[in-house]
Amino acid sequence: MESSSNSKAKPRSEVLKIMEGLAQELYAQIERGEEPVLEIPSRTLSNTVWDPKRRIVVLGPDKLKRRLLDMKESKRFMQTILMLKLIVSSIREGVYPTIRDLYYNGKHTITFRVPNVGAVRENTWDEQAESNAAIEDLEVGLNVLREEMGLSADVKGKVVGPIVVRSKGFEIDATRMGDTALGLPPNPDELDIVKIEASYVLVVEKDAIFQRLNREGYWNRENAILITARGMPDRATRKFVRRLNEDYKLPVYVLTDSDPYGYYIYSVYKSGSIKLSYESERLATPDAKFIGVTTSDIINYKISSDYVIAANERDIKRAEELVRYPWFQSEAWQKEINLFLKMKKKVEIEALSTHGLKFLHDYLLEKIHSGKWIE
Amino acid sequence: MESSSNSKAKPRSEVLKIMEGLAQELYAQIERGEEPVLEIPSRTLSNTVWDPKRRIVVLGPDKLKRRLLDMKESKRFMQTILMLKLIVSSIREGVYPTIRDLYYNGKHTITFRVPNVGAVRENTWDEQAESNAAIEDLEVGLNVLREEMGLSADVKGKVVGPIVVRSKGFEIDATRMGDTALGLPPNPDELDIVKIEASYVLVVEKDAIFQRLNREGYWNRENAILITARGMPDRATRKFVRRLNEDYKLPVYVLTDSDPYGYYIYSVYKSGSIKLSYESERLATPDAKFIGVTTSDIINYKISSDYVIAANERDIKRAEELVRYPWFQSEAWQKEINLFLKMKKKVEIEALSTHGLKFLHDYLLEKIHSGKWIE
Amino acid sequence: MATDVKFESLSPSEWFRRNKELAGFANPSRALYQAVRELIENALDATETFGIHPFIKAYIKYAERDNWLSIYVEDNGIGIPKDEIPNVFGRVFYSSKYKVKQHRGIFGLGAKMVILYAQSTTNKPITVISAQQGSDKVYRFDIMIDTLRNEPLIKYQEEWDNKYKWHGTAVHVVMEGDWLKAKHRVEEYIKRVAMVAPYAEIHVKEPDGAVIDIERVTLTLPIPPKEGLPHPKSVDIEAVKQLISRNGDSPVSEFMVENFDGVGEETAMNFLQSIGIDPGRNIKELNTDEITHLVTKMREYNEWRRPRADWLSPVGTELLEQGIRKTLEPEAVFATTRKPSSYSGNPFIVEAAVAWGGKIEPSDRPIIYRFANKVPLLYDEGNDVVRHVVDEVDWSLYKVKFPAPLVVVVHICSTKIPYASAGKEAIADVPEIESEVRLAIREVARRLRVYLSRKEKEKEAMMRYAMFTMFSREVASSIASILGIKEDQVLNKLKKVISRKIKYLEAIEEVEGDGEQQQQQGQA
Amino acid sequence: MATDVKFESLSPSEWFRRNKELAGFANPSRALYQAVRELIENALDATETFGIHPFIKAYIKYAERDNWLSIYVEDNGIGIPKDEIPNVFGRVFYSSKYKVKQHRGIFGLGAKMVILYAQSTTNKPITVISAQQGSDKVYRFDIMIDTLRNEPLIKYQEEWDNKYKWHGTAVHVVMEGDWLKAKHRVEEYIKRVAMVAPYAEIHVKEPDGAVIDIERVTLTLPIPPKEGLPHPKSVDIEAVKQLISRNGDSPVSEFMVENFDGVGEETAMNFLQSIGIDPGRNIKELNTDEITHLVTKMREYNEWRRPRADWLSPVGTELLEQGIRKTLEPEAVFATTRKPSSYSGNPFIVEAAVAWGGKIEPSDRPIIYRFANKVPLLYDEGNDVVRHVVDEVDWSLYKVKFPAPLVVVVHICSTKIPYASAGKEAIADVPEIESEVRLAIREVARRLRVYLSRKEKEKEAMMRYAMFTMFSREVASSIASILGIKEDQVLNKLKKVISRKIKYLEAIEEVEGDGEQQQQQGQA
Repeated sequence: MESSSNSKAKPRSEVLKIMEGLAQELYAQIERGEEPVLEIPSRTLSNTVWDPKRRIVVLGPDKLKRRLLDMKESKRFMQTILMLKLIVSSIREGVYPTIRDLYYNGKHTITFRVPNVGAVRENTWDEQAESNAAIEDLEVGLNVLREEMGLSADVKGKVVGPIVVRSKGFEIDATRMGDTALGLPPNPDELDIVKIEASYVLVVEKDAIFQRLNREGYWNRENAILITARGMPDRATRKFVRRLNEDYKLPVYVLTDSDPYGYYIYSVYKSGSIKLSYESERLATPDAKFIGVTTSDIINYKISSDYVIAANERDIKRAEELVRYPWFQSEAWQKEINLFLKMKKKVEIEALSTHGLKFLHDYLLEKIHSGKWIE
Repeated sequence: MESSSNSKAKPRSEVLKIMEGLAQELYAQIERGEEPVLEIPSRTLSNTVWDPKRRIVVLGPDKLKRRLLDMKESKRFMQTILMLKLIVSSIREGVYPTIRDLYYNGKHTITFRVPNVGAVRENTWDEQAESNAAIEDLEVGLNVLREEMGLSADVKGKVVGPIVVRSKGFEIDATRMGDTALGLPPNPDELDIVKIEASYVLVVEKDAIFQRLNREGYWNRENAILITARGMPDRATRKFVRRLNEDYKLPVYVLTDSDPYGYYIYSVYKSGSIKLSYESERLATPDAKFIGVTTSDIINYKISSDYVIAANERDIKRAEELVRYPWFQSEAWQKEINLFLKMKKKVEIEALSTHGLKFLHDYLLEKIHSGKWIE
Repeated sequence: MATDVKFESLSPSEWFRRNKELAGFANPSRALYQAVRELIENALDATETFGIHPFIKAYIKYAERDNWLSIYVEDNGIGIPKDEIPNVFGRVFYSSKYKVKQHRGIFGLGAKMVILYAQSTTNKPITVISAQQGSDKVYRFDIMIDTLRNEPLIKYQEEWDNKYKWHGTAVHVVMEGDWLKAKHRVEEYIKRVAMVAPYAEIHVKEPDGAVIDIERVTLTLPIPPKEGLPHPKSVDIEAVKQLISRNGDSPVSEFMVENFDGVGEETAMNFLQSIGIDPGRNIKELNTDEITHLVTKMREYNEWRRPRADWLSPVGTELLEQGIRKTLEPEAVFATTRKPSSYSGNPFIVEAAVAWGGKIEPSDRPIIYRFANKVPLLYDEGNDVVRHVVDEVDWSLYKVKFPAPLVVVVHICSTKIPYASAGKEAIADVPEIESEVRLAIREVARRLRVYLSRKEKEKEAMMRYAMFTMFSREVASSIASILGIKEDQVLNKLKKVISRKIKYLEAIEEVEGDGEQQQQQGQA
Repeated sequence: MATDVKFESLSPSEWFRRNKELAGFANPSRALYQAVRELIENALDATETFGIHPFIKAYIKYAERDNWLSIYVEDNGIGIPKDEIPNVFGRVFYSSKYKVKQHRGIFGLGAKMVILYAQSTTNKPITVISAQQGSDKVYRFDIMIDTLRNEPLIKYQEEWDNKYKWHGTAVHVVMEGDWLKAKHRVEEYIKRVAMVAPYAEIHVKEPDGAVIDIERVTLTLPIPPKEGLPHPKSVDIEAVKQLISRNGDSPVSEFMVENFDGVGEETAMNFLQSIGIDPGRNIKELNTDEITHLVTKMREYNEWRRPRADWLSPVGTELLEQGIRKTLEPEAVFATTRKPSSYSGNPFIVEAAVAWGGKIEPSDRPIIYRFANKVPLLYDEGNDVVRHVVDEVDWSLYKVKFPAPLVVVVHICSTKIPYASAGKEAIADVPEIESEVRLAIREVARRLRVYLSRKEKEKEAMMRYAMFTMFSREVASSIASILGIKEDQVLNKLKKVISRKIKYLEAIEEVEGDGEQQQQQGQA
């Protein structure tokens, strides 16, 4: 299962060839009378490495050998190859299944009669987590993203602001959307960016805040691209933000609630998650800056204790994880997270409204233009 | 608190006058030495009436009198008037707060010293549920929707297909979006529909299925408008679907998973919920048709028991509620829900992929063009 | 070819020496606790039962060997006649308490077990000093038990002039024991004894220097129990046969009236006729089968008068409240003493109290203090009828929401306490007792509810005034802001409306409150 | 002015008649159960202890009144000498069992309580028929107890020729009882007795017509216990004084060797020198303080030999397994009899067994059967040392995942069972016993683990073959589909690879399995 290190988007026809190649390789092993073995970069925590230059976590050099004839790995091997077949078929048929489609498409029961035990029945997979893991194995093992394989997924990302894109031959101008917004496609690498004249990108955690800022003319005044993914970003939105930053060098600012979940959302835009580090190389925006709301804002902006929420167990636990992330080792972030762990208090973006309903704008301008972001 | 029965959208200036009128009326009561009383249509279940002609639930004639000087109602009265003030201010300042903004904007602690007891402290509201209830009181009491008041909210709705709209002077052609989609605005009544040439509207529960159908060219072949709101629809999406049906007489077809939650999503598009019946008049699409997936599809389309999920307690409970809803009294729906209650089985849209990844298209065409929908 | 088996007979004291654990002397810590307890209960029985305010000293010290303890308990009771002292302490199954009458101890075994345990572990005699009321002399005996013969061995004897007119009994014993393990039990026991005996003064010195001083809170004493007769429902054939052989030379009817409680002449006649025995026959003439018949029917017959409670001595509502107030320091306490009742011919009385707030710590369910014949029951609560009843009660009906600072105290006194086990720590689920316990707890719980309701109502009225004013300010401010007028302009007008409304509401509640009170009396 | 208090003395039988509940005769249902139990235990003690295979008949019937029951228990034991029959049944604290030796009953109280309860409730004598082995005559006595004197009253007496050479004892009694409530207890008791006595034949007829027939499974009998001497760590001063007064006319060292277990001449000399008593002095000459000193030191001294276990009679591993197999019908059973151990000078032996599967229903924790001196303990399990130990065990170490069909049986035999309460239903947490129970349970649990492991491994090997084949088919089908070739073409080649691999894996396991077994032996 050799993989190229090329990180540019691959057309579906190329992807097909790579996948067929894997099947050929396995067949060759079997013909030689060898036990079929898949070699896949290990996705364990111990093989997840912080690359300080690129400021993302990447998979280390460890590879695991998955054997068909090992009780612990046999089923997983079968699942990976079954998924290989399903995706090959979907490319050949020109359809764009979701990962849930593939789960159902591949799920069936296989049986075998064993003497003294009776019929043994086993599902190819029971939970979608298993078929998803098979997809991840293929992504990592073949170095092909699921978007490149043409899989469909929920896309939450919406964009407005000074950018013009082309999709399937149509140009869409995101300055000319009025109160509506441009909904991102599942594979934003396929978008051609026709024109882009923005000063920066503002990523907003909350859809309703995105709507407010759009209606209140924020991006127009600031010449900024406004993006939201309603909470935890999906892969397409992350890919798109990364592209704006990497290809067009636009600064990216992230606005979330002040709580470990908000920090984590920022963290996902910035570097991905440790668990899914294999995605980071393609999806992360290491340059992304955090403009708030921070824990120290509670003090600096005199947010009354009435609007502050006590952190719960899960918040604390998450913050204790965050503070150890390699990309949160900057002095500023260490200070913020430790302050949170000390105060154990959270606050929402909307709490800024305690200073009036227009205060949000003042806050954003101060944070962005006076360099009060952290990263 | 008199309300007009006009259901057309009101401009924000007119809304302001209505709201100021309420304050004047209360002040007049106080000047006469009377106890201030708000008269609001009762939103209790017993005052929720099925209107068989319009096929929606509406509020009945019952009104409740909320008194400032009644221990059970005093706080609620105060909250309603506080919210009145907050919204009046936002209109006057030209901002578009979210309901969460209003919650924070109005939340503060009021105190009073009582002899022998000490200082009594009380928050204007503790939970957002309380400030939301105040907004609902105003909507019902003044017959003004929150969208008309200019409140911002999460909007999940996305559209593609043969429709051209104008917002703030910009025309957006939803046939020219490629793989992207048109994200709906918080108040879709403010959209001008410039051109609309669709044969029907297909509402899809799941975003990923929406993406598939878009990429696989469904709406183009079918000349249909494709809409999703990612699960339970928000108010803006419902309002927009209703408008397409009411003003342009487009048939609306809804595709969800086969489970009581899916049926309930359909039900919300069609008639709203009993609890929020005051919205129905503005948001419901009584003509909406359900094309599946139905429980009898499990049998008719031979979906193997491997892909069928056992219903849980909550599903059963929800189905037992649905079967009593006035808008589910048609023979077809009674048959479906009772079949569900008998079989206790659910199935997802994606389970159709067991018949191949292209089968979804065949399924939709058969349902829509052979009249196999139910309503 | 018969197998050789030897038989032997044991005296009661030898038998109990070998089976100490059956009387609670299982190990050094348990034995120490049990010894202190037996001696203090004897002291209380010797005082309050005879109208004397108990004044008890209990000194526990370490003795000459590591695990030896010296226990000294002195009371100001009626004392023991000189000639009886050796037998009372040195003969198992010798007692003044084998009567139909409420005692703390009843087995006639406690003091003897203390001696048996002491002499088996330290080989030392017990020292008893006693003087009866008005006695010119004070007597001292050092006693051991000859276990083979179940007889006292007098090791030393002395008497002296009773210069200070002292009366009472003092006992000194040295025995093996484990103070560290027994300390908590002993202290908890003393604390609970004080709860139901607020008229007692108890001074305890512990080996580690700690001192417990229970002061007298009241001079009122409960009325001492009288000695009574057995009730016909409570006897067995053997007991009746013994009565016949002792008092049996009279017509059956007369025999019944004289020897049993609850039997009048008419009842006796009716009963005897109904079972076919001639009332005029001499009781002596009845043959075995006839006696069997008589007794079997006596136990089944339901027309006897209820057993009298004269031989019971409840603590009394007032003393119970005082005792609880002193030991728990609650905010409020409500106690009740129920009317006498009976089961299987044994009279009993249930007393109950609830204590609320104050120094009581809130807990997730009611804390229970149980007493039987004024003896605290410390262990095996889960098996006790009181715990079962308390757990069944729906406390929310009485305005109690847990965690709550609630203590429930239940005292059951009877000529025969039906223990659930020989451990004497839990009372069995006898339906008659269960029912009385339930009624008693409900009664005091209802009074607790009235108390809590009143507190709540007063607070409510204050809160209403506060709320109206607070919310009116907020409303005035909002209206003023919308209309662009001054807040005071709105508020002042609103305040007038408020004060009219409040007066109106108070008038209404006056009327409603009366209604509620009547309803509660109806339930009680 | 002395208050008038009357004192009286009670005989032991009168005292127990008044305090029946202390001996387990608290109410009609409990008394019935207790009576059956006492009589069956006497029957077992009269047979197996003397090398006779028990053959016991127990007939329970309704008698002339509603709540009267007749109980008849007959054994084929050694019988009772004619002259002793009245005392054995009619005198409290008269027994052949006051010895250092394992018995079921030990208090010498059971049979007498049955009579006392019967005569108190039905006024009928007990009938005893007995013949010793080889006796020419069979004797019958109808006995009641004179409770005032603690003496037997012989109501009727008869003898006849022993034509059939019968030997044994039969007892018939009529007493008040509640069969409906006692039925379940009695049946459970019989079932459990059978579990530890598979050599016994027991026939029970119940009043409602039900019959329990326990057949003999084996002719093997456990070795009967011998009669022994007390161990120096287990005595108290009183007991030593009694020994001295009986056997005391010899040098102290000789006295010790002859009267105590575990004391050799050398040990006695060393001990006495270490505590400063001249071994050559006559024991009679020791004064009180010296005796106290002697006994106190005897109990503290740690160099005595362990107490002998000759006077114990465990069931034995084989009999225990047979008994369990018969009563529970499990899939597998593993039992062990531990070596003798001792606590406070009392020898004891722990036996344990685990039974698995078969007719045992799965439950959320192990089902426990407890025995003390072959007597089943039915109640108060939560207080028992066995329950505590079983709950502490991490059963997952032994491959048991709950719910599981697991029964744990523990039998503790000793000359003195340390009961946690006078109810005699739970064994106290004595550290020495706890440790032995833990070791015994671990030992049988380990054997269970080996058994379960083997079963598991066999299943695993089959499963592995199945999985490899199934998954290979799926893989072959997928590869064939992608490459556009025939599935069989891929599969046939794969199958060869599989069979090579499986042979290889089995070879490896052979080696690993040996290693595991060695490790387990190391732990045992």
